[in-house]
Amino acid sequence: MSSNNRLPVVPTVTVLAIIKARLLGATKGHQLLKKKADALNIKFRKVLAEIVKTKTEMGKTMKESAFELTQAKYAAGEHIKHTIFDNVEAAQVKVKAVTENVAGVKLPKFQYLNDGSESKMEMTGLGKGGQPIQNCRTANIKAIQLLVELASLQTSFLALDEAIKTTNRRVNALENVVIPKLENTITYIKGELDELEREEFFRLKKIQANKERDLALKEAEQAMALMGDAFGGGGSGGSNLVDGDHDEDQLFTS
Amino acid sequence: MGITEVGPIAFYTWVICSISFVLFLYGVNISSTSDSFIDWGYLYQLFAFVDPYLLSGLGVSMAIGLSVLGAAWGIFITGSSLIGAAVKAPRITSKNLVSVIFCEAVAIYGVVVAILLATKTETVNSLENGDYSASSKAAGYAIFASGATVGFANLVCGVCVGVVGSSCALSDAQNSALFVKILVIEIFGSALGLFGVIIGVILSAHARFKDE
Amino acid sequence: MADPSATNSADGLMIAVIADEDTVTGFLLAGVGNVDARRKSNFLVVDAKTTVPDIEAAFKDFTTRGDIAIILISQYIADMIRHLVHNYTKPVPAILEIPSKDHPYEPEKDSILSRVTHMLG
Amino acid sequence: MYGFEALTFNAKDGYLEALVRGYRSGLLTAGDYNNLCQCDSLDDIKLHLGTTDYGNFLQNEPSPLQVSTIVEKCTQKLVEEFRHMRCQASEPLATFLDYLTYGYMIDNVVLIVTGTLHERDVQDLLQKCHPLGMFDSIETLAVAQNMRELYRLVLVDSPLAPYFSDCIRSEDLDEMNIEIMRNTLYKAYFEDFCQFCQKLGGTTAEWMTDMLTFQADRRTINLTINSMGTELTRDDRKKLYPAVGLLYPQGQQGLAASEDYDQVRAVLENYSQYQTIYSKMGFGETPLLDKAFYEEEVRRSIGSLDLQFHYGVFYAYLCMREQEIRNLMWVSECVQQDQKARIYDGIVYIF
Repeated sequence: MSSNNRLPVVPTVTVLAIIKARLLGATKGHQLLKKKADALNIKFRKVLAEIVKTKTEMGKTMKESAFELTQAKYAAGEHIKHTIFDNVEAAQVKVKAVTENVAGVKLPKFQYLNDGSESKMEMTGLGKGGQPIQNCRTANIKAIQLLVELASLQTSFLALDEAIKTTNRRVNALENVVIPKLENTITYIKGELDELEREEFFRLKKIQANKERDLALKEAEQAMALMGDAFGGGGSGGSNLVDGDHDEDQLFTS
Repeated sequence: MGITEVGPIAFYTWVICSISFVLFLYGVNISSTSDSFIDWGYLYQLFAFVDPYLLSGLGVSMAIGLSVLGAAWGIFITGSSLIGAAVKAPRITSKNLVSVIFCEAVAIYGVVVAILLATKTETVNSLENGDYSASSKAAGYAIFASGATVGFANLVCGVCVGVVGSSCALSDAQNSALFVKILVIEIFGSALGLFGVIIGVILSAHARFKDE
Repeated sequence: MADPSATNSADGLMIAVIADEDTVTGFLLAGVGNVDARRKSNFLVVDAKTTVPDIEAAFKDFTTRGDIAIILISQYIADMIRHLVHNYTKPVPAILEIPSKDHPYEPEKDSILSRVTHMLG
Repeated sequence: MYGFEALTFNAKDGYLEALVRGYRSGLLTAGDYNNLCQCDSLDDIKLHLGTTDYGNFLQNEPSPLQVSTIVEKCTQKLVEEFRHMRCQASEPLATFLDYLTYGYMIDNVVLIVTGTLHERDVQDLLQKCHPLGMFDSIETLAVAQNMRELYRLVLVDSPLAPYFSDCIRSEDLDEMNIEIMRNTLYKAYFEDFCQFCQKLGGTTAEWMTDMLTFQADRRTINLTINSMGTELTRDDRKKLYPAVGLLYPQGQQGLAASEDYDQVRAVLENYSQYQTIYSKMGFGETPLLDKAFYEEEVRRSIGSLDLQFHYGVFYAYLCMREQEIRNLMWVSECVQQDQKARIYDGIVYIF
């Protein structure tokens, strides 16, 4: 399993250092993203609460403005709507798109704009029902302002939603994939390095033992030779170094 | 309210009445001389030689003619309103036929009186000087006056019943409780014609063309 | 997320309306309406004679025009073209479902609000 | 001279007078309105209207009923009744009835003219026109490209031609604000109608003068109040006042100079007839006069029914029927928008 969830690296000390640095970066990033997600979430919650509030308010405002229209129609007659339709020329009410920055996320916001130009609508209903018509107009402008606000909120909501999703994906990716992977890699590298160390130790031990044995043998031979010289010349005892005992190869691995 | 607002008919009636009144006064003031504006002596001769039969005939025709005119006038005033009102309230037609019948009654008065008068009418021969006997002249005038009385009484009575009947139809269509109340008014209006008839009958009662 | 067309943003973007006659009348009275030289308007009156393809066409037109920032659409009309509204994800122009006077506002149906309530739990 | 009318009126107009009174009895009563106010949905209203004079006029409508459909159907009923009467009418009642439609005609012409300036589709425009204000050549109104041509080709044949020629110069036609044009035409129409009624004489003249005086004054007051704070100057405002009515000319001088409600009120206080109107105007606040005016109009209309043998009933009937349509619209809208609390605010009881 560990082989699956780790980076394919050669377990060396250098690599270990690199991975460790990456892990550090990932943790830091994770923390930061967590913070960003929190900030966005706070904003998001605020936007949500406001959307719910504004939406209910919108229901009320729209109802009011619809009723104002009823009053206008009551006073000025049903035909007034045709007059209104025919008086449409250029929009006076517009919106401006601006952006707001929340934790590095650009949120589009709309601003209500009224170019204030003298409108033909002002004269509508001059002879009959002018007042309710103007009331209706004011009510509808109010409704529009509210709707623009709501549109901003809604767009913010969508943008925030997207941003939060991305951020959360990143946080989760860091938390659940990258960091475990790095950690696994570190553990793996550490394990491998330990193994190597242990092998080396064992080998050193072995060499030492061999060396000690050889030394002992050599000493014994020397003692024998000394004794042979002393006891009969050493013609036969003059052992040849070359065809002496088999000298084992010394193995230096690694 | 200027004089033009009164309406042309009223205006002309007023003019004609005032002119004839002035002429009448003028005639009365200087009646003694023969070259007066109105020569009353000559006028007497003119009327004295009129055949009583002509007068009675005129009386009969006025009795029936004016009564029928009044009745017809009343019926069309009532009738047009009745028909219009009955479009939305068909229930009123049978009840409001009473108004039409009242108008019709006016014509019947006229017919009755006319028959009465016609049966009295006889031909008389004139005297030698072209004059007629006093009694036949009186009978002629009586029948003429009787006819005129009945005729004019029935004319206005018919119009009156017609106008009230029209209102009656309109009110009944709106509120059926009003019918009886307005009917009472209509009955009063209708009685007017009867007054004329009574007087007419009394007037002609003693008319005798020939001295017995 | 950027402005769809830089040229128009200076003097503002328009608000488009797809709604029943009375609602549109109200908004026109407020001065939302715009009819340009080519007789193209930024509102659509939906009555008994308006067909769903008409609404769809207008919706698509408004979403792609570039000089419109907000589209107000009556909720019952949004229901007619729900598939389009649901699949629409761009933030600008923003789609806003509004109540109409004879169709009381139903928050459950609103694409956005259903998500909102879902998130608030 | 009332008597002479009683003698001759019915010869031509008796049937129609009775007929219009019959139509009048079909108007909804306070009881009907009370029942309508209890309705919870438009279908309830439809059901209830079925029991009244309206009958089954909504029967064939598809179920999601619209307020505009109700209003349209009611208007259609009014138009049918009116047309029926117009067809039966002989002179001078026919002309009188025509005069009643000129107001709608002005609205229609103005509608088509604006529509033409904005290059709308003619058929669409014609559908929006009030059916009472139709005249034969109205469809050709749209062929004209500019106002001068419009006048020369079409309006000259319509009954409105004198109003146009008298008060609007052709060079004005192009740049004139459409609302000002509408009100100028209305002014000419009022004056002409008043003259016509005077000419008819009798009860008709008496009652109609009274009513038209009120209507003209209402228009004057409305113009004053509605033009406050707009670009309309005092002189322009004064030009739009009809030269008839109780307020003419003394009161109009005062109103032309008025800049707020208190001044209007001060002017009106000199006219005790309008006490009901100005007592509704609070000091310093925006009054809603329309209902007060409607109530007064209905009150005067009912007065016409007390007299017989005059044409005023036709005008009164039109006013009352219009008010009834407004009432129905109000009730339906209130029911539909669930504004039951305000339902009684808009109803003007006729009977």
